[in-house]
Amino acid sequence: MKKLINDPEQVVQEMLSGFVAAHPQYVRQVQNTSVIVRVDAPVQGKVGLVSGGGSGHEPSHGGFVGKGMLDGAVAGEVFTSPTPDQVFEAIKAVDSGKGVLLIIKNYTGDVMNFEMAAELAESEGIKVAKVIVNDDVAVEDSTYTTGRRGIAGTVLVHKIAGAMAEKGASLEEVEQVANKVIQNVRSMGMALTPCTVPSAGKPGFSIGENEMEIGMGIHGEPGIERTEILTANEVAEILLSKVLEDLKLEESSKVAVMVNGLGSTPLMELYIMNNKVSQMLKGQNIEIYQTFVGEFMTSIEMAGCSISVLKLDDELIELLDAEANTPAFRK
Amino acid sequence: MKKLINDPEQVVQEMLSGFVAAHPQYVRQVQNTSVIVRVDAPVQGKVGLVSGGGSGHEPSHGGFVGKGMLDGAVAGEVFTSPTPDQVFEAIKAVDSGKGVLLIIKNYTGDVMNFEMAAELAESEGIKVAKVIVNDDVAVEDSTYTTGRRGIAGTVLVHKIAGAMAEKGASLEEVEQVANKVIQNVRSMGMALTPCTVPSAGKPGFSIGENEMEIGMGIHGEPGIERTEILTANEVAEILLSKVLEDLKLEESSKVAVMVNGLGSTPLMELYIMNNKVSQMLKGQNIEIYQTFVGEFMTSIEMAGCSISVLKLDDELIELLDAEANTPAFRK
Amino acid sequence: MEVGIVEVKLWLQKLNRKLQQEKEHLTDLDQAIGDGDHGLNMARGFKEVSIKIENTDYETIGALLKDTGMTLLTKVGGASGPLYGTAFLKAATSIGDKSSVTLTDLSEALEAALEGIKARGKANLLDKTMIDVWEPVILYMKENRESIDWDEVIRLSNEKMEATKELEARKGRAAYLGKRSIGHIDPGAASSNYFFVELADVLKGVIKE
Amino acid sequence: MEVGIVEVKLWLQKLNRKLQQEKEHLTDLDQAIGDGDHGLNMARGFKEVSIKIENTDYETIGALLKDTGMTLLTKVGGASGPLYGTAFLKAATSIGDKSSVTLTDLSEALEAALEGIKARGKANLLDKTMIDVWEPVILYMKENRESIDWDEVIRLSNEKMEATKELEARKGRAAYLGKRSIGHIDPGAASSNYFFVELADVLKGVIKE
Ligand SMILES: Nc1ncnc2c1ncn2[C@@H]1O[C@H](COP(=O)(O)OP(=O)(O)O)[C@@H](O)[C@H]1O
Ligand SMILES: Nc1ncnc2c1ncn2[C@@H]1O[C@H](COP(=O)(O)OP(=O)(O)O)[C@@H](O)[C@H]1O
Ligand SMILES: [Mg+2]
Ligand SMILES: [Mg+2]
Ligand SMILES: [Mg+2]
Ligand SMILES: [Mg+2]
Repeated sequence: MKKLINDPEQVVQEMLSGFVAAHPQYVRQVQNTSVIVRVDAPVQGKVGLVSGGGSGHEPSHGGFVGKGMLDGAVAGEVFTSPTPDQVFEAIKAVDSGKGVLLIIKNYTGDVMNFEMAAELAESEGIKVAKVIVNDDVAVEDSTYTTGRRGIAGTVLVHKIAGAMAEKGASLEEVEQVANKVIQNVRSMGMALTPCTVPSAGKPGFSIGENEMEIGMGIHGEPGIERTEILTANEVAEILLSKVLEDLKLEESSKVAVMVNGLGSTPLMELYIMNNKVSQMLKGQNIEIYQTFVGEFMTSIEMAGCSISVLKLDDELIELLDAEANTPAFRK
Repeated sequence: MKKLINDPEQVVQEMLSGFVAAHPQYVRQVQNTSVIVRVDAPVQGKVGLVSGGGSGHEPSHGGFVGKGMLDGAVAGEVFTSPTPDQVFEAIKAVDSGKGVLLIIKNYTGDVMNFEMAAELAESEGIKVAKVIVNDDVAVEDSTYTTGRRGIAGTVLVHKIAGAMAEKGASLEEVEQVANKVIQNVRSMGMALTPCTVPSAGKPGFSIGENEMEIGMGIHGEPGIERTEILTANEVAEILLSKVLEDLKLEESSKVAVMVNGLGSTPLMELYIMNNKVSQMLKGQNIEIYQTFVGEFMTSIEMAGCSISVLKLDDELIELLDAEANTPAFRK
Repeated sequence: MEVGIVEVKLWLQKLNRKLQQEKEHLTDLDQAIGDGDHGLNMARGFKEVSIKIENTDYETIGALLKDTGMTLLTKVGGASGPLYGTAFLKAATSIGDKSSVTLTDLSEALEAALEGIKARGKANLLDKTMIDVWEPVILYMKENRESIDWDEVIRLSNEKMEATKELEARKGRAAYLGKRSIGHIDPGAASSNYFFVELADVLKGVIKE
Repeated sequence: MEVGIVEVKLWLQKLNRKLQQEKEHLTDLDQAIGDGDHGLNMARGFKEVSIKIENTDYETIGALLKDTGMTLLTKVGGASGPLYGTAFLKAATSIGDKSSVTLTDLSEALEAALEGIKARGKANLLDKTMIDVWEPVILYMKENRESIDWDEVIRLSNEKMEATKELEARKGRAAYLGKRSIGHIDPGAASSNYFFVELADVLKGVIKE
């Protein structure tokens, strides 16, 4: 395991300290927690937004704390959802009395821990709503199972719900627009290499020298298919087709596109992917309103990427365009 | 070689197309060149700033084209400095009559190709000045040799000279402040793994499973020392000490800090590095005015990082704080 | 026979030791069909439990189990944290301020724990989760109350854990794998097996006395 | 004897073939003490030269060498692009609109090329660069003008290339290595060796005729 760390057990706390030291103009850490909040939290007259999950997805989620996006982010151990008490600390730190929206990715652990925190908060009289992001079309959506996973599309939920909250909207309105994003965003990822959880000390799975995994989850959960190495164009085609199939866009729909790197895929390759993605969308007469290329929701040092498409309407466009000022996302 | 590419010979052109497709609000590509310019270039009444170098350092340099930073960026083949005709195209595309500053990293190839372009431009009556960035303290500075390399500190030259140009300063003034940054910025890097130039198809060098290279250059040029794997704290201490030794700061100096990832080092680890860096600076009574953590000057998918420190004065602070709006850097 | 605070503590300490020993095994199971942290999660949580209960004198079993539950809830995270945490909290409430319990009390407490797990996780038998060990073992205990054969508990628990191998996961992270989850033991079923085996082991001793 | 456009073209085509063949070898040399692209750079540049000159009829050697220089300048990049580019451009100017040249003309053109390399790169003999091949070879040619022994050129060029192995680099990317550059042949010296060996090979044939 080749990592720039000190002690596998301390990576989350040291990361949070280094993060707050780097961005004191944006964020502070709630004492004795693994909670990052806006430096001016709780913001009066504003619904608070709390997201979070296991660490290892940086800049998610702390990187999106700031004006126009999140009020608080809770960091669990690497790839392990945070505990209810930590989420509860975040809720308390960001609630200005207008209520708090929890943005949860659809993993059993995340859902249960955030739900328990919501119960704790409600029992103390804090209004809490929650939305569950499940954008990953690599997994079948079914009511009999856990359903689809939440991946990079979550960042667009942060952005748009954050803009809505910043406008002074009510908890119900913020929840509603967050759900609208969730209904209109789809993603799918793939991986070329595995990643290593520091305290595990070895890769979470293995992929042959000439293989890639299509549909890979952001914790290294296996995907749909193990294939030989394909070209960037072929990969883009597989991922985007599956996303579009599920999204069912009409011609001349407007969309936002996110090409997200999983940790060790160079920007160069993400732009090569975007080259094909943008060509395909143009070919289908879909208008690309905005494109995001970079690392937003990573899997430690996994090589690979995901593609997300969000169908826009006028309301979503206005909120997407609104100011955001966070360590990892500025508009 | 596991890469999301189509054809090793086409990576630069496909990357540029994907880049322009992603950021049409910021940049355009000069037709039939590998030159990226501001969408509104040439900006009237403003000195033009051109930087560039081999590709593989993304987001450098195209990512920094936009308001408050560069007017143009020239992309060479991977790790190979661009040719004079391409640099000349960039100069022509950004010159508004007020002259053009070339920001060159101190590599023989870059210096010669940019110099030849400057000669071409001057012969056509365009005023050109050039500055040479040589912030890498891993290499000894000597007039008998090539001297120090230019690495991540270059991004701070872009930022500050860009802000100066945006204010309407003359070519001489922009050149002067760029040189001031160069005189006050020092960097040093290290690597855990090598990287693979796509058309070479194999790693540029090898590092044992239990080794790291201190002082690594951004093209995989060897550094000062091959050591066993050290902790993040030890690495931060080695890099920062060497940087500070060379920079000779007085107590209560103000500095900007950049912790730069080389391509596959997760943000988590960069923040763990920054944790130690900020502790050390605070311990020495040095005021951290601003910290940048992320990927600014990469080496394809190399694992590792560099640390840069820029000594600030009031002028540099004002320029550092000025607005910048580019695909990879916003303020 | 009655089970006292000493025995419950002994059980929890033995369970902790087992989980520390089997950390890598559980993580390997989770790497196959999950995200490879179940061993780390359980080991982290029970290490904290062990420290906590070692340094505290308890007057009631309820208080001991409540501390255990709260520690797991706040230190584990993931799916297993809320599930095991809830289980211990429900058991604590069921037992209340008794300082020793009958096997009937214990069996009822475990039933309450299972109800808690099911309410929290909304999974059912044969979804390939820890429930596939819990439910049959608790059914056996319920039906045999004062005449529980602890060796049978161990056998049953092991068998049910092994049986998760053939199931297709419908809940938890392994569900993303669909049919590809078949052929692997569920990691939560494996940790639950240690839970019951260590319990049986301690209670076998008590009964003999 | 005179050297015409056909021979110069033949030389450039042979040099191109050699560089394509040795692409990996040059890249390996550059990986040891540079950034591992010298073979790629030279192969890319001379492939373009080969295509360009194959499809163009030249009336003068000056025009042929100018096209070669411009192609290298605009297709190679790195350190070697401006250096080889400048070399061919200077040689082109030196020869001007002659359609065939004497060995004296040729030797003077190569001297001009070397001057161009030195002016552009500001390196000197023993800095461990291509100059360590160019300078001694051109000195030999200058001193022997009409009686050049082409086998001696080949021998000398090879010897001087090999000799760069023992030098510590002071210019170019290898200079960053300091003493660690010792023990490796300079990649630019190696490509320059092909330059002279292929030239000698062609001219040996011409002379025999
Ligand atoms: N809904 C559920 N109900 C009951 N048990 C569950 C449920 N979801 C997951 N589990 C159990 O949790 C185990 C995984 O725990 P762990 O790896 O610690 O959490 P995570 O899946 O969040 O990484 C699974 O093996 C399974 O037995
Ligand atoms: N200043 C210089 N003068 C003469 N030759 C030089 C100089 N700098 C570098 N070279 C030559 O260029 C070669 C490297 O070329 P190449 O690898 O193509 O460029 P780069 O170093 O930019 O990657 C070196 O081996 C050396 O022979
Ligand atoms: Mg987990
Ligand atoms: Mg090069
Ligand atoms: Mg798990
Ligand atoms: Mg080179």
